[in-house]
Amino acid sequence: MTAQFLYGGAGLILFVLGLWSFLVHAPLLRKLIALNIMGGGVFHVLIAVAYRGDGVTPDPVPHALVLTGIVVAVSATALALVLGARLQDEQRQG
Amino acid sequence: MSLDLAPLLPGTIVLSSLLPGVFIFLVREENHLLRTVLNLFGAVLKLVLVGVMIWGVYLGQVFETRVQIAPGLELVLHADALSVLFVTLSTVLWLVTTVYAIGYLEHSPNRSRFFGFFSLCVSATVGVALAGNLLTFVIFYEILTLATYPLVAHRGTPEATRGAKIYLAYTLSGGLLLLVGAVWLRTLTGPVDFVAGGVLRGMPADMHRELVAIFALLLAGLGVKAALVPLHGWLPQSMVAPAPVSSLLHAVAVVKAGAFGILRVVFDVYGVEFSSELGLLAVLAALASFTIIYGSLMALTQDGLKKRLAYSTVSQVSYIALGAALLGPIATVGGMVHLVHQGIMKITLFFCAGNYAETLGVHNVSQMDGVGRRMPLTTLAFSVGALGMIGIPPIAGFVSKWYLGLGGVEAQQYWVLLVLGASTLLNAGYFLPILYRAWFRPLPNEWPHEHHFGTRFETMGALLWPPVITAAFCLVAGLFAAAPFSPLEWAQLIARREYGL
Amino acid sequence: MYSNLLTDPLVLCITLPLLGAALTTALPRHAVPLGILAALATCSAAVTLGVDVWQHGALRLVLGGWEPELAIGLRADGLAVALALMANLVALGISVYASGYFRDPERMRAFWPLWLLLWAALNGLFLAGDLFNLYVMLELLGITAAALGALTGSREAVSANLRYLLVGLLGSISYLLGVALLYTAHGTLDLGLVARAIAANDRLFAVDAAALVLMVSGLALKAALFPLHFWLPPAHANAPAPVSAALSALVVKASVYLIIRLWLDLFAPITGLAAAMFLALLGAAAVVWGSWRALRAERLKLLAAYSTVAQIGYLFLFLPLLAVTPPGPPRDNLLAALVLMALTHGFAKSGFFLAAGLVQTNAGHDRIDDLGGTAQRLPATTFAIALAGSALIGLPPSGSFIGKWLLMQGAIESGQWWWVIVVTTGSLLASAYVFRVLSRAFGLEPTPLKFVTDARAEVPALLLSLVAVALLGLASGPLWTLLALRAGGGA
Amino acid sequence: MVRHAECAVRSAECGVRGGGVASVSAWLLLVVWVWPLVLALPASRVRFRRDWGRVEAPDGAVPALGAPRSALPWVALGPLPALLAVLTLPLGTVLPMPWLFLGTQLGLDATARVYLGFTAVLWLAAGVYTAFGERGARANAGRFDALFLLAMAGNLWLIVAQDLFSFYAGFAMMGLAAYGLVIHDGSASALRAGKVYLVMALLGEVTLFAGLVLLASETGTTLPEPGTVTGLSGLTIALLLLGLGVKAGMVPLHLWLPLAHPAAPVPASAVLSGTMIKVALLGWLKFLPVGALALPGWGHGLALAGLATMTLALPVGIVQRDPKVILAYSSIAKMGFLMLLLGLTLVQPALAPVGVAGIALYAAQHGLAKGGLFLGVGMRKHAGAAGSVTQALVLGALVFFALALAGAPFTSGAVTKYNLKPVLEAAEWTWLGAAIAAGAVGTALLMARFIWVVARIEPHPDPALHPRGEPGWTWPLAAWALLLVLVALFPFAFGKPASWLSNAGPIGLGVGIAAAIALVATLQPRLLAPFIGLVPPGDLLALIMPLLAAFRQSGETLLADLGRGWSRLYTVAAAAFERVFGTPAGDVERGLRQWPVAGALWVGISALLLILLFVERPVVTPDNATGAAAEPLPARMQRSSNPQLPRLQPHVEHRPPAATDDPA
Repeated sequence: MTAQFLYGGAGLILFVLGLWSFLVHAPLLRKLIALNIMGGGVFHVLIAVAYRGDGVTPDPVPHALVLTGIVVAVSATALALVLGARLQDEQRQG
Repeated sequence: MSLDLAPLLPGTIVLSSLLPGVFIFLVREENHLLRTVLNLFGAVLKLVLVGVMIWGVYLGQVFETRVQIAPGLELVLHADALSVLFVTLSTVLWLVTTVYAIGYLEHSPNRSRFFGFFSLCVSATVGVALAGNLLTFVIFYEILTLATYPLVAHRGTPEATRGAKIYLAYTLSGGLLLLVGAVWLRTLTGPVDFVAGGVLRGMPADMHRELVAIFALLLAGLGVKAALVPLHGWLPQSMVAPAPVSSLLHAVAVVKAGAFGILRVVFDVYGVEFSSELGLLAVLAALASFTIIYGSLMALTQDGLKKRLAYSTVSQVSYIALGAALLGPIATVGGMVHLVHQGIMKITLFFCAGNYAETLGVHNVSQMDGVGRRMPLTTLAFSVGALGMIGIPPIAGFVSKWYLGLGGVEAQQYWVLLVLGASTLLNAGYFLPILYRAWFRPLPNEWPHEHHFGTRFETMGALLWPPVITAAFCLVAGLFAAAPFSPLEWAQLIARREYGL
Repeated sequence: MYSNLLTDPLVLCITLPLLGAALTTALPRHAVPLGILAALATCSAAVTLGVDVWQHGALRLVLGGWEPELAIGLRADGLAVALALMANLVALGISVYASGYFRDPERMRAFWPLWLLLWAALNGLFLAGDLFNLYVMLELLGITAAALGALTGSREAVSANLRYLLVGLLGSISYLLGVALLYTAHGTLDLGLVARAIAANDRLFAVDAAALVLMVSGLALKAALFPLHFWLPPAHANAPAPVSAALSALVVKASVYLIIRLWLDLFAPITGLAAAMFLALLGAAAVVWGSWRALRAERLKLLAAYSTVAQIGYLFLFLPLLAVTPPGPPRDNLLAALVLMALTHGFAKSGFFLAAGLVQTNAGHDRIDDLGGTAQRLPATTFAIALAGSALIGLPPSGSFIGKWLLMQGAIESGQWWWVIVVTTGSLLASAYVFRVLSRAFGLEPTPLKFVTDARAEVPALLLSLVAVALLGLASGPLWTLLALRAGGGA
Repeated sequence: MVRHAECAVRSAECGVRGGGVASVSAWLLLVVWVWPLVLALPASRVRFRRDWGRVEAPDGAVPALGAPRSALPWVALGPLPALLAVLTLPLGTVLPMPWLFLGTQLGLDATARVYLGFTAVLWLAAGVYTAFGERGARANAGRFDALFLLAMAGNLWLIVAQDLFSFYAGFAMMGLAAYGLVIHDGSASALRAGKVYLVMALLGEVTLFAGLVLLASETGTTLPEPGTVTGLSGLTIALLLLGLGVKAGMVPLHLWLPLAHPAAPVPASAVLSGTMIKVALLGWLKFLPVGALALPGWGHGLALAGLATMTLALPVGIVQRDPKVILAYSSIAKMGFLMLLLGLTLVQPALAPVGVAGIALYAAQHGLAKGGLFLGVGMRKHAGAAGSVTQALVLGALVFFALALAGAPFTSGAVTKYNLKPVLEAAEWTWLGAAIAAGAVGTALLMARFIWVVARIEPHPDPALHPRGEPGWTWPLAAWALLLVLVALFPFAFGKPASWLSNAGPIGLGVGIAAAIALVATLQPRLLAPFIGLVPPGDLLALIMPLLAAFRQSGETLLADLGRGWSRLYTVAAAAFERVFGTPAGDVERGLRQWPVAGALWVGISALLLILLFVERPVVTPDNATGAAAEPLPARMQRSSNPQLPRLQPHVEHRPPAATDDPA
């Protein structure tokens, strides 16, 4: 039980730290990493929720959510990187 | 008129100008004939339909178009005696104005746009006239604002756009106040239709303060269009519009819609006796009287002919409000009948002003020396209109003035006579010098910008006959005021129904 | 069961655009006809769905045969159908417009898949029945929207849409955390079940409240509620016209829809007047500030973008009124007015943006002060702007007139008269900015004898504006019936 | 009040009800005033159809008015139906026309018949003079003729009117058209006279309007006659007296009269002085309860006003230079006398039969004589060369008219005054007889002064005015002779023989004094010279004008100041507007887009939202809910907040049966 709380609490802390970093640091890459850390925090929480006790099969739903969430996060990060790269190209040219 | 068609008639009357208007937008600019045909078709059709409706209403038949736009919100077009008065006025004058406008805008650009909005404008006016509840009234009132804006801005000059902006700023703000008032009233009463004698009499006393505030909102909203001082600022500014638009603003549609709204609110929403109990009439009367005097004083100082006429409108339209503000059927008759009389007189004056401008390039009073010799028929019409405005019998204006005065006395408000007297003198003060110049001063060597139309008359026929016809209306409305179906008789019919006599 | 699922309009609304997106990706040369085909198909599916719901009442569908606690659920009640219908009609208009808009084949090929994906996400969002599904759709929507917005490739567009993307991600993550908390507390994601659980468990108030705040503030970021609207004007103003239309009219609206759903459906037991009042205050600030900025905007599309900020603000004004109005006709009126204003804004703003795009393509710029001649040359477009503008102001007979009427009525009835001042101020400012544009059409520029006519571009703009002005204003009665269809049971 | 109200909204039913049966001949009463109206169109000689584009006279534009000569003497034809009506229509003819105007009733009673008679004759004479006497001499003849006919129509209309609307309409029409006659010359003095006339006439009309409104309200009828107007309030009577007093030249409302009558062309002066000012009396006879009610206060007031009018007008008139000004003052004095008589009649209703008839006849004879005198001045100036037989005859006739006006024995003046003796004798004022005698002496002196002045006029006929052997002055002289004959026959038609010799004393005295003064004037012209022109025409006006000018000046200054203040205010406002909207908007949201700022706002909003949720954790209390419903608001919906939270009931429903029916 405490492990579950620890895990979930760590997730929340990750979320807050990521948020802080996202807001404070200007470079795009740092922002993206921060966003991913926030996402990781949320996933931690979900994984913690899935825990139903030792030996009991964990709740599959949060797992599914986390998997989907990772996919979404990856694609979003990719798009952000593309846009950032284009912006940087233009800045170099201009 | 079979009963089945009765519910359709009011709606059809609105559509009879709306649909041609929509088609006119699509007419190619150079297709003069098609546009004219559409214009006149709409105008004549509407006239015929209104004729049918007059007869029906006179016989006590009910014409009502009811469309639910949302639960509890109904679009009601209802023909009662008061609405018929206004509908007839705008329909008849619209026909005349259309003819005039066709002549006036002979060679100007953007005619399809102009006539499209022109038709929309009249449709909205008729909608205002036929509105059977406040919601419907507000809707058409706002559409009227929108449809008129392009007409005021039509010339496209910086002054025109400026005038149009000022017009819009005033009327839209007023419209919002009206809207708030209407909504507020609805929260107190629920959906109610206009009913002769008013609907608010039974409201409990603890709500009277709210009702007074609502009245203030409604009056402020309507007062903008009715050009009650200090809400009149837009009217002299929108003088930049072409003459037919000025006629529309001053006689057919806009100003009238405001005044008509005041009549509706006082008589058919609050009820005149209830308004009096709430002390609203005294305020309205004071406002109207002040406007009458102020407008005339301002008119005295104007050299621009149309500006002078505009301030004259400010003054004269408040006669209508004054009639509504005096408790008693006689003053009511005076106010109602002035709705028509002011319309026909002022439209005559504006037509004439347009003729002077188009034919001779005369825009200012100081340039009008001798115009009576150069343009006798126009000036004759102008003289009839001006003398009518002063209140010289037997022209229509006197009839209004008589009933207002008599109504004031019957309501024990003797000061009304003072106001009327002062207004008469001031009207004479700004109209008679014009007539003097026109008829008694010698011709100038050259007109500012003379234009020959190659006709046997002083100007183009489409410009000449409309003012002559409306001037004849002024005379006929006065001379045969006591005859059946005269505006006066109709106003008396309304007053009888309002007061249940 | 499968054939049933495949032909179910509820499913088709989402699968058809997805299919279209796949096809246009696979056959980029035929992107336009395929895209139009997909658009038509999707739209007809949405209309079929609408008819279905109208006839049979609210629908619900569970995919994959799972228990409701677990499954991916779709549901269509009156509110969802109303918004989905609007979104699909607007999207169809945008599709027709877009088919002629992109001259660059590269952009055109990129546009269609992304656009159809966005469409699918939109429909998914309106029709999703569970919280996680909503999250996925929300993310998909945010990503495709940002990608579409950056389609012009200009610096401003890319940087603005990158910001938009980041904002969207932040909002989604916040939302997801809220979902996680809810699942922690109640062990289900189904909207209906969660709602019941929240109503039943007073003990879990703290978690619920935290989840509500995370979800709503995340969505508020995406919905550009003042002062979180900072990203919207540059992003919407720099996107290609059809995309701007979709972003302003639909994408933002989707987030608002979700907020309304959560606030009124899910969290109704724990939301109080104070919180609603707070959101409404932000909305009021949005109305005034957005309108003011629109008035001061120098470019037509920037004006439209700020106008969106203001229009979104109106929707939040309803929350405190709904909070104090007991169920019954007055509440139905308020709800209908809320939806009506959202719908009207959807139609009007898309019409406005499409027309503005046409102006921009013809004039080569969209600086308002220099548009005189263009307005003369494009009478139909100017007319569309005028119609859309009067709907934005809330002039009769537009739908927003009825909406504002009912809003003010509700405000006065519930004693919160101050919203009336906000509404009137907003309307006045709106008329000022709309007529600032329209007055350009009456300048002295010579009227050309030949007008530019481009039916493919003009007709959608005109029709969308016309719907906003005439149809929604004069025949909004069915909306009440539709919104009443949440208790099910059919007609 | 209710009855009046109903009447006013049902005028067709209870306004004018046929007082008598209208015969076909009664329609003549309509023709009486419509005919001159109709004639005004051809008389104006306006050509509406012309080719404005091409035909331009070499010396500039050809005026549309008064260019060609008219084929017929339209102005002279105007009064013919009126004459016919006087001669043929029986007394008491009534023509009710409830559909016309606000309910018209035309009729012919005794007073109206007398008025119609002398008015028509005088208009005829003046019309003939206009049509023939100065043909071609006048520029803008068409305009003059049209206005002349309009004024004529108004005058005749108000005489045959029995309802107050028609009276007022005729009154206004006459008054306004007369303005055009007064300023016809276009000279500076005429314009000034016209301005004074117009302002005062309008003031009078407005006052009369107010009086008539009150009258209609207080009596409930629009057909006033002495029997029905007994319930008038003091205000109404005062307004009626003042309103018509302007027209009657009641001191001090007479200011316009000595200016306007001389300024107008001769025929216009004749009708102005001869008929138009008399309508005031007609109005009073219609609107005041003469004979029905004793009004001692008002009667004495009116009588005193009349006396004051006489007292002022006679001496001021004597010192004038212009014969027409002298005649104008004589008219004022005579109106004063008539006011005195009317006032006395008002005091004693029993005298009404004698008084009313006497006043009407006196008005008639004065109108004819005064018209003759005015026309005579014109004849004296233009008809024939100096020393010709015509001029001698003219001078002789003028002396006769002057004697008649002064009331010498065997003249109409003496006879009509004799008829009114009972009224004067019944007065309470013992000194009245002496005052009347003094007035008679004064009148004689005034007439003597007139003859003195007119005899010295140098006739200057302009042969160029009568080319191509036109009738010239034959017709005008003939018309004038008709007047002369009528005045001469008057005493024998309307007077008892006993009256023929009356009034000899004062006249004799007056003639004697006049002769003495004439002697002095001939021998020692300088002795009397300072008196001539001592008082300018319009007397009191000279005192009032500076006041008005000062008032106007200060008003203009005030307005200018206001205007300046306003424009300054406007400039400031415009500058502020320009400051805001003239500068580019800029991008004020740049700061907002900084991530730390935006993030902080977001976090802050979230936190606040959370706090608010916790602060107001809803508690359902039935008290509140019922409290709201119990608020007594009968007609409105419940409006206070209800904390019982509403919700959209989440509803879970599986696919409707239709889906499952479908075989998979």
